[in-house]
Amino acid sequence: MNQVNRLPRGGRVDRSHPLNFTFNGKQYVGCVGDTLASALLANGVDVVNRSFKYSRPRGIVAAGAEEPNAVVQLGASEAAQVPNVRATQQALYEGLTARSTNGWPNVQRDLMGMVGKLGGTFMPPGFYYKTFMAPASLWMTYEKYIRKSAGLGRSPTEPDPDSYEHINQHCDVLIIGAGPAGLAAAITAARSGARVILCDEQEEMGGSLLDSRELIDGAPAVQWSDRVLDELNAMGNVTLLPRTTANGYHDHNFVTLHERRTEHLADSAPSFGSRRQARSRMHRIRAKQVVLATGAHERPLVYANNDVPGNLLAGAVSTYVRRYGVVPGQKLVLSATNDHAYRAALDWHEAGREVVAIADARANPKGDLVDKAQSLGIRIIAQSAVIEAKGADRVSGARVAKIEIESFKVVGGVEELACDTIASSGGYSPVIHLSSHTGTRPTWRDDILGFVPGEVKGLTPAGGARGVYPLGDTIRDGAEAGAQATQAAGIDAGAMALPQITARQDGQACALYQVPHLKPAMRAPKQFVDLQNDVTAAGIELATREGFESIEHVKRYTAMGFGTDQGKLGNINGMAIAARCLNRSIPEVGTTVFRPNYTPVTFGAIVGRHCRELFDPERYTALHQWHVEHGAEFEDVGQWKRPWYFPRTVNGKKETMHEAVARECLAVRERVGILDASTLGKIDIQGPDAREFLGRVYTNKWAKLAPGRVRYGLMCKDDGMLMDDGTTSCLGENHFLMTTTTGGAAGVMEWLELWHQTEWPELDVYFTSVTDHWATMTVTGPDARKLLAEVTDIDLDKDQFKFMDWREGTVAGVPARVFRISFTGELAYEINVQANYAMHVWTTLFEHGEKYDLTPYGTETMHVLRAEKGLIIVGQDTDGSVTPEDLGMQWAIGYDKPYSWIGKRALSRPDTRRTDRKQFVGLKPKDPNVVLEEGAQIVFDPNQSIPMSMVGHVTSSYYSPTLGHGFALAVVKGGHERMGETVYLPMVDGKVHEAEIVSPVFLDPKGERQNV
Amino acid sequence: MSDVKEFDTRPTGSPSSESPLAWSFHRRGTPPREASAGVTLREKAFLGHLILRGGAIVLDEAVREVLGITLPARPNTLALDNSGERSIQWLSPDEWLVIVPGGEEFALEGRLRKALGQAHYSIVNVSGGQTVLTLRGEKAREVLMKSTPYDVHPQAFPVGKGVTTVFAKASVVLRRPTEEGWELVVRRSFADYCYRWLLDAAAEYGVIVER
Amino acid sequence: MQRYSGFGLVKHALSHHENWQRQWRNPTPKKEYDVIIIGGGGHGLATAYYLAKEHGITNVAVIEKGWLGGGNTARNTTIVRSNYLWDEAAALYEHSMKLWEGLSQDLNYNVMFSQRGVLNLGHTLQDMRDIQRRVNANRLNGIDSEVLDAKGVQALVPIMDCSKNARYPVMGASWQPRAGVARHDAVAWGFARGADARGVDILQQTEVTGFKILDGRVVGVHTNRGDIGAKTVGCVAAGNSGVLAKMAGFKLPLESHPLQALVSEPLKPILDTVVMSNHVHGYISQSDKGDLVIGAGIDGYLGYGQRGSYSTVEHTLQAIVEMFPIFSRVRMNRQWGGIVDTCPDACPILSATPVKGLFFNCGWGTGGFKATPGSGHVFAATLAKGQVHPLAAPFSIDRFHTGALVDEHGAAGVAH
Amino acid sequence: MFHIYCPYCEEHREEEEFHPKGQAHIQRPEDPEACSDETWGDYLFFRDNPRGVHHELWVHAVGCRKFFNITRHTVSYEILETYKMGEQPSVTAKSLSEKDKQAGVQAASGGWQTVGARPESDALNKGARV
Repeated sequence: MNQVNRLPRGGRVDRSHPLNFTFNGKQYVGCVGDTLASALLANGVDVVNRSFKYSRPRGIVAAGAEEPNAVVQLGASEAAQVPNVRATQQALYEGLTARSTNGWPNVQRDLMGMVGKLGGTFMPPGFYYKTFMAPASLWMTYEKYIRKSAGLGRSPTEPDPDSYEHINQHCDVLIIGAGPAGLAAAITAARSGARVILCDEQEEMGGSLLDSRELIDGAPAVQWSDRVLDELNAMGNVTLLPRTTANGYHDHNFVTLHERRTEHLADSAPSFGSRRQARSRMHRIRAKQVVLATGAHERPLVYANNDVPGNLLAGAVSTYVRRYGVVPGQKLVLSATNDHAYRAALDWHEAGREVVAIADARANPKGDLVDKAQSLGIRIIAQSAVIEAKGADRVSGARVAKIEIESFKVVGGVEELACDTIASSGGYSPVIHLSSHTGTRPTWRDDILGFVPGEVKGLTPAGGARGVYPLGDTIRDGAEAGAQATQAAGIDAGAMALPQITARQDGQACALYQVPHLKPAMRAPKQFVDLQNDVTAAGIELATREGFESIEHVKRYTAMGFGTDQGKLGNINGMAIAARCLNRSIPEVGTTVFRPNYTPVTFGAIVGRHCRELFDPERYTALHQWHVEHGAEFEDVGQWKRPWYFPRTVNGKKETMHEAVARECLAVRERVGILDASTLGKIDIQGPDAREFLGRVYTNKWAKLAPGRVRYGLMCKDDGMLMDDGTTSCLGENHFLMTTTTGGAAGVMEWLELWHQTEWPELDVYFTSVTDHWATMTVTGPDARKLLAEVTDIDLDKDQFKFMDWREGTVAGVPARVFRISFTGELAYEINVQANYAMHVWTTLFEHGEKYDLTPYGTETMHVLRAEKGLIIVGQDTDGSVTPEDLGMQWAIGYDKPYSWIGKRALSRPDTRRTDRKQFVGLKPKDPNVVLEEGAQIVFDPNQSIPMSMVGHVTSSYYSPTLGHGFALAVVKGGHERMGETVYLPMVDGKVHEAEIVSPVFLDPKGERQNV
Repeated sequence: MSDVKEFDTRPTGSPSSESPLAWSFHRRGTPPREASAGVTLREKAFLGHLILRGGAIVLDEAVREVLGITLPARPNTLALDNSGERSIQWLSPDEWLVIVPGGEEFALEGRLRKALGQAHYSIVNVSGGQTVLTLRGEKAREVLMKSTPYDVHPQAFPVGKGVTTVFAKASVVLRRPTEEGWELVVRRSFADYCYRWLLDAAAEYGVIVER
Repeated sequence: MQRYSGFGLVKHALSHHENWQRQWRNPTPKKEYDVIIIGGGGHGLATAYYLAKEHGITNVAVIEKGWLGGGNTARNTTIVRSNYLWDEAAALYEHSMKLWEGLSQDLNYNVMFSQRGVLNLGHTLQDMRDIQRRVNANRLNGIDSEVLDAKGVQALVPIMDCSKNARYPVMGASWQPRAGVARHDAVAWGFARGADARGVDILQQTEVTGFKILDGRVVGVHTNRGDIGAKTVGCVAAGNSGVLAKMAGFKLPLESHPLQALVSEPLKPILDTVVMSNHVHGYISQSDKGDLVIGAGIDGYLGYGQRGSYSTVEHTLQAIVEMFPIFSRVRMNRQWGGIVDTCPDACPILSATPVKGLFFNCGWGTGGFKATPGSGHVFAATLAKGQVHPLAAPFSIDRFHTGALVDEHGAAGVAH
Repeated sequence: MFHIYCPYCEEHREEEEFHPKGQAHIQRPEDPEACSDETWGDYLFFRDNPRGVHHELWVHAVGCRKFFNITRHTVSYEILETYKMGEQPSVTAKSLSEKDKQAGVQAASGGWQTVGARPESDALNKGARV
């Protein structure tokens, strides 16, 4: 085993199960229980990446979600690529393949690094706002090169082989974080019988207990956590979710948890036969109460060259040694402001490696851990700090000096200590990201030198997340929070018997963020605040000097906190530096605002199952199978799949749409065609006031429509604009069947309910959607009656069953309502049967229809046929700015109805009274072979210069095989008074079409064909 | 209420009929049968579905008289007759869904109308417009959790409950008539989508589709 | 004003960047100004800049309750385009587009206006009709705009799924090559620096608490830093316009809604153009830093909380992955929300009000960022002359009483 | 993501089941033909838009399909009450605390109702121009 930094024993890794992995093309071995980061450190890999702006070599700094540098490209195959994976959070698995995201030609020998070295000095924050402006024409060229250096990892270029899913969960208490506070909260809540969910972002639950030096009930702390977890695991009311990050805290205690179900196993989710697993799962949690037990992140100190590989967080050092059995170096210098950080030196020492010195910023450090270090003979240099790291690809030394925090000065001589590792700790920041997602501002506390969560309804912070750090206090705080949350969820909770913990005596920490250097920040070697975005202390100082005084401005000007780590390490340090520069306190400079996500989440996980063929429902009619089997091309209308046209294959050649539509049109005009019209919305309306209600929602009159009759109606909004149209049939004196447009069905149904429930509750009427119950087929054409007569018992005599009548009877032995209405201008029967029998009726019609050459047609032909008759399609010929009067449909407006129906009043506003409104007309192109472009704009004067004065546009345009020429429907300013005038349509190819304004009814203006 | 046109949409003969899932079965078939599937799915096709609208007090009397079931007046509840074949489900304060064995619905509508007389109400036959899917098995609840934001935990969703809620991007009536099984009342045009969704969501547990 | 240039950058590097000057002052409010502009976002600062530059009115205060450019200017998806349907809107946005094209040089501040083109996709036959209608109108209005078919779209964006397998296959698109994106913060900062240099006082952390109105005429404002007088007051407060109108005693036809956006982690360049789809509802571009910048929809409820519903984010990413299946494994870094003031006709209000001397510029909905220079330019002229600029005339509040809406919703179609 | 109590279903449901429908308590002018263009325009388009306490109309679209009212804080998004059609809110401008008033919390004053004339949220989305 070539793991130079792996200890022979200790930690929670399994050395008997080695795992092979590849990093930057080189093979390495780690073991089960490793993260990619711990395995890289075990193998002595120092440089894991190059920085974004200056291309400086970077190593691993942290051991968790706060890691800014070790961001890698994961995946062995192209489709399995994942960009920007944090090595500290990626479990090692056999065959794992990763690369650095930056570095050319490679991360060790990086040519861009030269740019950083030479150009770095010309690239202060905001430099691009100050240059690349001349000449203006070159900006896009400059930008091309700027973009070349963009980004960390790369997107895969092949579709994702994996699937993802959501799962909705409800619970009484959600506990976020399974460290000491979270475990105590969970066990307290769980024992009460509450529905509990406990989640933790790490591979293993236990949090800080996993690398703790302390004893609980006289045994190593981790044994306590194992015990608690065993108990929780056995309880039916508890859901444990390891590898699950709470990413977003939304209103009313809605929390999203991202569970990485397979990312620790392989590049792609394994499947067992046909049983596929989702790669990850998004838990959408509605919790009555939330306990926030997310702990705290350690802050590094900001000193010169603090980005050279070998600079680590003190706590990370402890984690690597104690949890992973890895010592990431030989000789350590620790720079600290607090006692807790001393653990790093003690752990290092106990691992058998040399602790060169501890530079403690406090004048007089004391406490149990300090004593312990002293007793081990570790050199402690008080009132001092590491002011600069030496080394290029790895730390080679630390410059330590006596400093004065108040005056922000180096006050003593500089001692250079040879070492390969510098650990630093500037204190701890509670992890309050989630609590601020809902907009609650955190509060600064001077005593703990950190922000704690503001008050959020339904959320109880506990332990480190609210600045409670000593282990015993943390467990007590967690237990109390658990009990409090359980009570608040309405369940009685007992108190938990607290374990025995010997309280450790810690000295008071001191407030140090940026470490002073011999030179002022602007001239000192770079002191990094945000490692991922290469933001330095000098950069922040410059921003404040240029007038960026709020922390929001500083962040935006320097890009601090905008990386994939969202400033978990750097933000507080940055604020402290800005505060010092502006001579203000930290809370005066601003507060930190966090947004979801806590850590980045795969798009796929957020999308879940709602992709590919489940992206959006496909709605089918009862006849869909027939359409598919008869070669239909489909059109998307809302969510419906409607047959668009039915191309035939003649002599091995498939018809074009144009050919198919011409054939279908002529079939209807000359013989008989059939359309599946099932998608039209249908609403059953019953009640003594049904008629009155119709009179109020439609523009036209309904008072006298007799049972057995059908009428066409227009529906407006109260602004007078057309919103829907359709026919409504009187089934009985108090019983109507309304039809709506396909896309308008749900909207109209809600519209009727809205008015009934909010404005006219006194009207006795009920609405029920029957869209899906009835299948509708339109048989239309001169032979329609003959065909239908063969299969129905209804008397089709033209005087008995007139145009705009409906009758009931059977069709093909199936009870049917038949409506004699026409959207084609031909004799037409709309047959409604219960959808379960639709296929039988349809195929029976075809059996009988063969002799009439019964032709199925789709929406395209329907559009041509109705347009020849000047019949509108709402949404195509209208657009929400068209009134019934604009359409010339005054015949369908009941001006003298007693009730001021919806839309009426609006028709008398100044703008709706204008006579030059755009009005609905027909257009006949002067050249009969021209089919105008739908959407073509219309002008009166083709010779004007641009911008032209446009007077309308083409709404529908087709070639009519019946008329033998192209024709169009359009809206034209004052069009109703301009019949016979010529208008012009200037097209993109420079052609200007001429057309004559005509009536929109091109065929059979007297309606004789449909009345036969 | 009078002056309403009653109409039996079920033929007296026996022409072929197709349930809302016919196309799905035709296109995709059913998954291969597995020994130990976590979920079993079945369509209860061709039942009689009626939507009743009106005041609870008015309807209750008629429903009890005609069906022998007390109208569930409490929100989100479901009442069944002793055989379990006939049910009434609360949909809204003035709306209920009655499901009966196929073929009973028209006669039932007539009897209800007779019992209701001149009161203001509406009865609408929607039998062709929806279908019932049943979901059983130890993983049925997890499949539902993947599909609906409604809380399907037994504490929150006891037997006898039924709700209209979101199912993926469709809406369904989700109900729990018995301890073991769940029912989804699905609109015809969305049935294929719901079927595909269920198969996909249940894939990791293994799924049996009973025909 | 310290001039910025590449040469200057080198010079400053030699002095360790210690001699850069403030980009704007932090002045104490005067008792009286000629013009007060309420709202220190992009539009307000642009108004102040053009007042000073074009009209010589420099005794101007911009009053901002937070930090300049901290509202929607800092929260949008930075898309700039002018391919609007209706003549009135197109004229206004094209006016803005022309100003964008020289803005970095005019301000001596690189706002990184990147004309990488915008695609508006069509997925249905009606989408394509609407696209043709809009493109034809654009063309005759002198706006660069063309219709592409699915092949043309695929050629521009090879990584998009333009196949028939999509749930709503791409049928084509409109394409405006001059459209693009800009660096949003820089726009506010550039205008602020330019205005400040010409004498405008930018008063940050100053909140207007009321209006001083005498005989129906505005004479000043109350603020948390004392009363400030002015005979002309322009309100450019986006989502907070309704709040201010209420203080002045009238209502506006506005609703303030949450509008969300999100970004991925930074990626190596993969998407060169801006892609927008109204039908599957998502839009996306890639920033110069490498983030995929993605716009989500408006939430239907009122919200001043700068956040919206998670389901909106879900739907947006579904749309993005539907269009770009290869982004499934890319990760979302951050989401946030702005407050957009929406008008019933999806067009802005640039108008006089019932109070003399008090003008409102608001209601930009989701279209505000792209209009920034044009809106400021036109509003500055309005405030300078005391009467509404011709390009702004169609956008008066009166239209909601006469019915003369400029209905940009209309272009979307409502039914089939 | 709101958790909304439906006063008809008598339980909390997820936001996905509901649609917001604009400001509540607005009545259509009683005699539209007699009212001025200004009054009609106010009714169609002008809204309170308060930063603070708002009364709004929602529909339980995927549920009981009933319309009902919510009193909600438009900054904190806290739902203060829900009540049926025809009922009056208990949390109003009058019931605001002094502290709230000083903090500039506004309350909807009622006025014209928006029955439908206001573009619905999806229309807003459709036309979203960014």
